[in-house]
Amino acid sequence: MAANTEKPISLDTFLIGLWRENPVFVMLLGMCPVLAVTNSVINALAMGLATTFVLLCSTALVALLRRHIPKEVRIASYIVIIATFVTVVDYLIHAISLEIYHALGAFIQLIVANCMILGRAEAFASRNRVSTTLVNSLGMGVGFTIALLCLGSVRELLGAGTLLGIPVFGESFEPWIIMLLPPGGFFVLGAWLLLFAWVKERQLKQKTAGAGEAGVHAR
Amino acid sequence: MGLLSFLTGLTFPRGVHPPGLKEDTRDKPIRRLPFAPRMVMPLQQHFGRPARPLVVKHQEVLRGQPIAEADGFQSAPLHAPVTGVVEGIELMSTARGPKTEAIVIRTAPGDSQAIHWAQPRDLERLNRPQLIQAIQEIGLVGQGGAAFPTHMKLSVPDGYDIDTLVVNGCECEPYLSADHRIMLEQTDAVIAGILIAMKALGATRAVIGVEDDKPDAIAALQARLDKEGPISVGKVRSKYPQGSEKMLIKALLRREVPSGHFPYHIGVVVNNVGTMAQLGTLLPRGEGLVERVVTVAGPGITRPGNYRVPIGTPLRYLLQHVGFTGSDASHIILGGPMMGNTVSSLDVPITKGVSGVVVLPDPEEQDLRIQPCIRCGRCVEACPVGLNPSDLGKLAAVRRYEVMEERYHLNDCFECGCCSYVCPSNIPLVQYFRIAKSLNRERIK
Amino acid sequence: MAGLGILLAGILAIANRRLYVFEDPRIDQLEDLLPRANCGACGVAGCRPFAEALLEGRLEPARCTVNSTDMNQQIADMLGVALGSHERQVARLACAGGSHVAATRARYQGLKSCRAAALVSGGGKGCTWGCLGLGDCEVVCDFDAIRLDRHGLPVVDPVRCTGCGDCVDVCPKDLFSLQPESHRLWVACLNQDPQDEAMAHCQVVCTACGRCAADAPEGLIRMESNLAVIDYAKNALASPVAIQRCPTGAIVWLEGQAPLKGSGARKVTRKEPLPRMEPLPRV
Amino acid sequence: MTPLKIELKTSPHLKQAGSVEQIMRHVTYALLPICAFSVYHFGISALALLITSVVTCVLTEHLFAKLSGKRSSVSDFSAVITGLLLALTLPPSFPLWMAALSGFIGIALAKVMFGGMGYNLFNPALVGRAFAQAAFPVSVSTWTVPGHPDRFTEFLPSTLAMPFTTPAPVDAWTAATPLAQWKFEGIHVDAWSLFTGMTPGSVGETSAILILVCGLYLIARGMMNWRIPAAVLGSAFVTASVFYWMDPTFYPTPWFVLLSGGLMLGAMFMASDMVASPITRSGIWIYGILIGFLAVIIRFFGGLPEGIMYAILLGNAMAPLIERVTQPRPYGSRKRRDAA
Amino acid sequence: MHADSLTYIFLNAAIINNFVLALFLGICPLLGVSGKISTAFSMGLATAFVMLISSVSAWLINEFLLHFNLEFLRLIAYIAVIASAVQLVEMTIKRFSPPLYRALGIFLPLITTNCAILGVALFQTNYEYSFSQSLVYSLGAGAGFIIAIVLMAGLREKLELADVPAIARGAAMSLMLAGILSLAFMGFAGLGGSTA
Amino acid sequence: MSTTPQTTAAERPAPTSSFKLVSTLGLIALFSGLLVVSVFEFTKPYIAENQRRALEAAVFRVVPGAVSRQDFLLTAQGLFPAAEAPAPGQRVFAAYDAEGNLRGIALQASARGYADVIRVLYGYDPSCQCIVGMTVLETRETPGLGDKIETDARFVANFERLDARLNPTGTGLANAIVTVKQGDKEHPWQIDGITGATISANAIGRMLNESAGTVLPQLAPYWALLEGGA
Ligand SMILES: Cc1cc2nc3c(=O)[nH]c(=O)nc-3n(C[C@H](O)[C@H](O)[C@H](O)COP(=O)(O)O)c2cc1C
Ligand SMILES: Cc1cc2nc3c(=O)[nH]c(=O)nc-3n(C[C@H](O)[C@H](O)[C@H](O)COP(=O)(O)O)c2cc1C
Ligand SMILES: Cc1cc2nc3c(=O)[nH]c(=O)nc-3n(C[C@H](O)[C@H](O)[C@H](O)COP(=O)(O)O)c2cc1C
Ligand SMILES: Cc1cc2nc3c(=O)[nH]c(=O)nc-3n(C[C@H](O)[C@H](O)[C@H](O)CO)c2cc1C
Ligand code: SF4
Ligand code: SF4
Ligand code: SF4
Ligand code: SF4
Ligand code: FES
Repeated sequence: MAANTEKPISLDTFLIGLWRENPVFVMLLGMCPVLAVTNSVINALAMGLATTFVLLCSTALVALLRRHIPKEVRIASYIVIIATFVTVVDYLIHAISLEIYHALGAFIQLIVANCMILGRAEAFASRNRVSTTLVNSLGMGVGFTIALLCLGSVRELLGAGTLLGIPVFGESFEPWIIMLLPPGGFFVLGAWLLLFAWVKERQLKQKTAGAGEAGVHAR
Repeated sequence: MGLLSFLTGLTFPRGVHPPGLKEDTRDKPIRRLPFAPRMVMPLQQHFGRPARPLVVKHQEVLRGQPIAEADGFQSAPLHAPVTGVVEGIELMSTARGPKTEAIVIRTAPGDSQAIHWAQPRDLERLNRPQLIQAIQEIGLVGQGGAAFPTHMKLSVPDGYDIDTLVVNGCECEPYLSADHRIMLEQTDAVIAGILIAMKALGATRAVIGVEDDKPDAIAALQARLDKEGPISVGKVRSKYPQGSEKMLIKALLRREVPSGHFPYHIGVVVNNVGTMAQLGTLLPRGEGLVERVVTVAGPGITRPGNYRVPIGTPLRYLLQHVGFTGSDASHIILGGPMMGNTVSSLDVPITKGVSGVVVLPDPEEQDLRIQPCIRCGRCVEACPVGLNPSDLGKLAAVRRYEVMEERYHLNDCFECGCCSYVCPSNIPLVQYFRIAKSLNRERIK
Repeated sequence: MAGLGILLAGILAIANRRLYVFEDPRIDQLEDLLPRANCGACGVAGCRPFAEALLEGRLEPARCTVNSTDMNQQIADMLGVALGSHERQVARLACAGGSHVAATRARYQGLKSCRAAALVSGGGKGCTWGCLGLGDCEVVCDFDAIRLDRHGLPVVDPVRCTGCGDCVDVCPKDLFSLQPESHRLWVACLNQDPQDEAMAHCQVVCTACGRCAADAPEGLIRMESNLAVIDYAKNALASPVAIQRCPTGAIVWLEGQAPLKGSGARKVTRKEPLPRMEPLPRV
Repeated sequence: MTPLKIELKTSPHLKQAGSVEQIMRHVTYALLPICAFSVYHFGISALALLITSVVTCVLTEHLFAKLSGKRSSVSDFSAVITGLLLALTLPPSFPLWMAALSGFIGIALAKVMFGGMGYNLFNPALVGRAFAQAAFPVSVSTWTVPGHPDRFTEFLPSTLAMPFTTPAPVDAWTAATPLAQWKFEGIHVDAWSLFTGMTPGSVGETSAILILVCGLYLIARGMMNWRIPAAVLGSAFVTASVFYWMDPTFYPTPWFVLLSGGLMLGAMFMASDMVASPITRSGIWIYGILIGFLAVIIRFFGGLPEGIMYAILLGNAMAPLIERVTQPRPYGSRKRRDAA
Repeated sequence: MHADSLTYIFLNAAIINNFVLALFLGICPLLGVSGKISTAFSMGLATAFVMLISSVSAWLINEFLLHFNLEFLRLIAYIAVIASAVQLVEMTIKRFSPPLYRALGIFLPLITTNCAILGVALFQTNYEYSFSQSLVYSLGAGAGFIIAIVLMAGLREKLELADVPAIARGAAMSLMLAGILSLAFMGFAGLGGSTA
Repeated sequence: MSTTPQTTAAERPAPTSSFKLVSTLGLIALFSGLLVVSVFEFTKPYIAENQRRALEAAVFRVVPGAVSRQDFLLTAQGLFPAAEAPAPGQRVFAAYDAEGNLRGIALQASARGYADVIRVLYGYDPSCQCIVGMTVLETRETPGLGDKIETDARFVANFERLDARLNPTGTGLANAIVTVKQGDKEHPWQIDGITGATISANAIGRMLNESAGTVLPQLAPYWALLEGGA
């Protein structure tokens, strides 16, 4: 079974995670870290990189071992593998910067619970070659990081008037503190989703307007 | 509760207070309407199966003569309202919409229109089944609106004992005053009818429920009744829909008819005072039901009043007779303004169940604009059944009809219209519920 | 350390073992090939049940009328069964009385819904049998197969129509029926009024004059309650001959874009609605 | 002989007087005296705030109606009410640009998002206010003295802050509200000043008597469900009494609780917004009692001196659940309790 | 109220710093399983239950790991043991109480790896809570989760009948709702500790 | 052709043997364990170093002039060097200058602020009997508002020389440390508050008052020990 589902590497393998199946904006996976750590760009970036690292390592390992892991224990194995790499990242960040470690708090360890990673392991890595998997995971990771940055930049910009800690609007800017607070996280993510929905609707309208009769179509 | 109802009068919870608007008609004695040149007798004027015609084209009929027989127990016979000639049995317009079969009779001009047909009986000697059969033979159906055959209502299924006959003299609909006049002018007939009905039911007591805006009717009835006797008068509050049988039972007896059941399940039968008056008049004489009292009122009518109208009179004739010009009115309603239906054609006949004809002017266009529900809660405060019309209306708007039935008790709604009446957003709630019910009924089928 | 690992592994292995449930993966694959319209036209409650029914061999792939034939063929190939055949059914409307040919007697004010209007004394159209033109069928059709034309008469797009029957259920005047596509001879009227009255309400009414019955092969058309009725059991005999002398064009031949009317049919040139009939209170 | 035009319509054919516009117009009328008093009280800054807030709310509503191609619902006055109430709950020195932003958020986020008029799950004015509170906590808790002699000639310095900039400090005008005085300094303001409203506070919350009278007007006209304010005020009073009884030296008197802060305004005009409250009768009582209780708990034990805004929002959030468990018992269904 | 008191720990996890609305744990189910009140409530109960189990197991594991100086295995051990414990419980329920299983069981596998569960375990370890504190903490977190998801479901059910603009339907709407809810919950900030 | 598609036995995977399951998982777990252990061992010194540096930076910040530190534990039985303490207790960081003279001690204090518990480290100089520095260790106060307790220079300046003298009997502070409204500071033991973040500022005052008021009297007998610590 596994053999014939393998996909060749293509640009799409990478791009799919960036946009069409963007884990945050489209699949709505791993929302907790997305909301919790994006009150500044630097945290968002750190979280994105950490997640990407775990994603890459664990899916690569899964892809490597895919033929040796019996079906029955595959989820359990994946979880153990993921947890291992999360622990590794946790210690690495701790060693690199105490500040970021404190800022991200428990959410580094909670990467374990990010369904995106398990989902990739299960849906992609277990059926594809290591190289393809790596490309796909990289796409997903980058997509995830970009999404985090989207949130982080808006929240930092409005919530503190800075970007990466550098003041952008000058001294007299009055920060919107709500952006750094929990409701701000929800609102900003909601606003991004609205924006995408709006863009999609516009595109759809143009498409249907151009294509004319579309024949039988279902809801 | 007891103290409260002592202070406020017997009634049910919630409901609304529309203006009475009965001043134009309630003091005018019942007058007779002339016979129209052509009478239309739909074979189905009652709840149940249509009657089967007994006459053929060109046949001459006498006033009061049976022209159609009941098709089984769940049906009622028809009697010729005039002496004349049968023009045919044709598809004719009715108030409901679809055309149905009707016997059309051309009135014989100049003929004396006395009742020429009767089958008098000694009521004392009849047992209960015979009594019921006699009632069926006179073609009596409920005069309160639903036109449910009276003999069916009075023959209670085995296993149920009726302790109380409730007689409905509330007449809570604005404009209408036919029952009011009947109680004043035909007090004896009403009481006679009640006694017959009690006998048919085996009931030991009867309560006549009358709204407190008709003190003269209450006085007239009480004057004829023995204080200790089995029949009493219950004064209930003027409130719409006090006249609905379920609400009246609640007000008078503090009992509730369980959802999906009928009053007889809790030992009660409800009849309209008009029905009782007809019973008391017709049954001893053995005559058929050929005419009824109809209130004709509304801003479009120059001679409003209560008329004794031969069944089958076309609306066009009736309106013309009461001086309707059509200049400032366009809603022609059979029944009262709260529950009645507008008709699309003046060709429809007055049938056995029509208690009033109300003609109203066109409302301003802006008053009809539908706005979103603002959840003011007035409908919830108004619904006598205790439903949530606001949610029901929203569900209907997104066509979730099953949910309405399963979770929101749609089928308990009896379309009294209180909710629509109070809604400031002009949401056509009752109409929504009718659509929902009709679609749900078909789905089950 | 490894001991701990093995211990956990053991627990997990057992646990996983217990959790294992088999579900045929082909159900998902089939569902992917289906349109997921969940319309029910195939006779089961939705696309997934249909997929299950396909797998069990209870239904043929062609029963899905929404899917393209290509896709159904793919399904058939995947399952290794024959595509099956199923004569396409489309919805047909038995009324031609748009606002330019059929009169209105009373104006209906209220929800824009045929259901609602029909409950108010029939809706106010002169012809009590005819289409009210408020478009419940248009709304209920999930496939955009029904559009009201500018006279308020529903027009079915036979390509889009999947024969789901929703319009049949919703129409309060029971004007829709599902007909095999091969039924080309069609009486677009249900009015049972006698000729004069019918003509007064609508210009395209079937007056039961009997000419179509006379011109058609014996027994194909008969007159019943002031209407022409086609016996589709004899559909093979049907041809456009029957429509030629119809004076109102109530009987049509359905082929190509617009329904074909006979040459004897009165031409309707009016575009705007008929004025409202205004019955005077005179007798 | 005039021709007859027959019209068809479903029953009922009679209609009680009153429309949505009419209700909303009367609410606006009822708010006007409060606005007038606030302008007298705080001067042109308050006036500017009221105007800004109303204009933003109405424009926002109109803009989105345009965008979505719906009929503009501006004419029904509901956005005006939202604007007025938002301004009435803000401090007089609140910068206009922040007020405009809050008004925009209130309408766009809490009303348009949910489908507009009649569908909002939360009180739009309060969502705007809560947004302001969380976004600009300093400006929203900076209070100014009432009745300042220069109030009709001079704007408060912060009022006219350039958009998106930090407002200038208003030290010369600042004062603490009665609630903050109690909470942070342990000072009890006397009930009479509270009753008449000669205290610092939000633009429209200071005069309890005026709010009471205006609310009673609406109740008398049948435009407002009296049960909500009654339940909120009653429950706040009872809760406060219990605490007062437990420790009269620490907790303020129940009268102080009723008359200070935004409780009266909230109970009368904001909790009573029927769109976001339960529709059933018992639900309304539960909702009101809950709001009153939460308001007092947040006041006494929370981080902030005032809790009515959050209490109402929480009440709004719970309204669907409350409504669900308090559906009226339909006639003839099995009885919950025997009719006595 | 003292910050270590059980009452405070409970209230803190349940409302003051609501697990979902203030700490962002368990957002996936909040967005995904809040369509209907009944489902949401079952999901909430099941989650609360799993939180309890995971809190207890985590406390035991932590003691064990600390004893052997194996704290670097904490995360792996937590997730593995919690997952297994939940599955064992699931099987037990399935076996002994089919009605309970039907009500809650179907959610159990879904929940095992959501962050709120792991969050309880990790946070209680970080706070160095005692056994009873951990227990109360997990109960509070569970209550907080139930409150959030049920409120959300109530609001969403009501919205089903609203005229929500097309582009706002779905996740965006849920997020905005969660945002407003979280705004409302800010009213509880500082509850129980800051009166002068 | 039959309309029922056959499901061949091959499509249904045969259950794998338990041994294989356990061994696979065991191997994976083993691998994980090894990986984690090595990373742990590898990062351990870095992390420890990081933490030490962070702590020292904090201690040296609150006790100006200090360059080295020594940890003590204040337990019910008295003050002991951290390594010899018989029971857990409050940590006291003694800070010394380059010459080894005690420059002061650093103590942790905490109290509930607006959002959650605020934890600070403050320095006490026995020579002036005053608090000479304060740094926030942990806070969840509102960014931009409550966090002024660490960012607002004017507020931080309060702790350059905050009077914390003991009363004559040595049982408590001579003057309770309190936070007053911004601009109302009159005495050296008062903290000038922050408008708009009253609650957070008050919390600092409360925690310092409580901590200094309880710990300093207990430390009285041990100053010699602390001084000799270096
Ligand atoms: C389907 C149906 C069956 C009924 N069966 C009985 C019956 O068995 N006994 C009875 O007393 N009334 C029966 N009724 C009559 C109702 O109780 C009621 O009197 C009648 O519908 C008119 O009531 P209304 O004008 O309040 O609608 C029946 C009514 C309906 C619609
Ligand atoms: C909303 C509503 C209002 C009614 N009002 C009256 C009324 O005022 N008077 C009346 O006799 N019947 C009224 N009825 C009909 C009664 O429920 C009941 O059917 C009738 O009294 C039975 O008597 P009958 O069978 O003799 O007509 C009303 C029904 C409904 C649903
Ligand atoms: C979103 C929000 C966050 C807040 N954060 C803090 C805070 O971190 N620290 C604080 O002391 N007060 C905080 N407050 C409380 C208010 O600013 C409070 O009114 C103020 O502390 C009272 O101080 P004042 O008397 O100087 O106005 C916050 C309020 C809100 C609405
Ligand atoms: C008694 C009453 C109170 C109201 N209170 C508010 C309110 O607090 N906030 C608000 O935005 N609208 C209020 N409205 C207006 C209206 O209900 C509101 O604009 C809707 O919430 C918009 O859908 C109120 C209306 C009435 C009748
Ligand atoms: S019409 Fe139905 S829902 Fe409306 S008030 Fe009457 S019974 Fe209630
Ligand atoms: S009366 Fe109308 S506006 Fe008021 S709650 Fe009912 S349906 Fe809504
Ligand atoms: S065909 Fe039926 S449903 Fe369609 S518009 Fe006409 S009446 Fe309405
Ligand atoms: S609703 Fe009618 S027209 Fe539309 S697809 Fe179904 S059968 Fe065809
Ligand atoms: S990421 Fe937290 S529950 Fe999914």
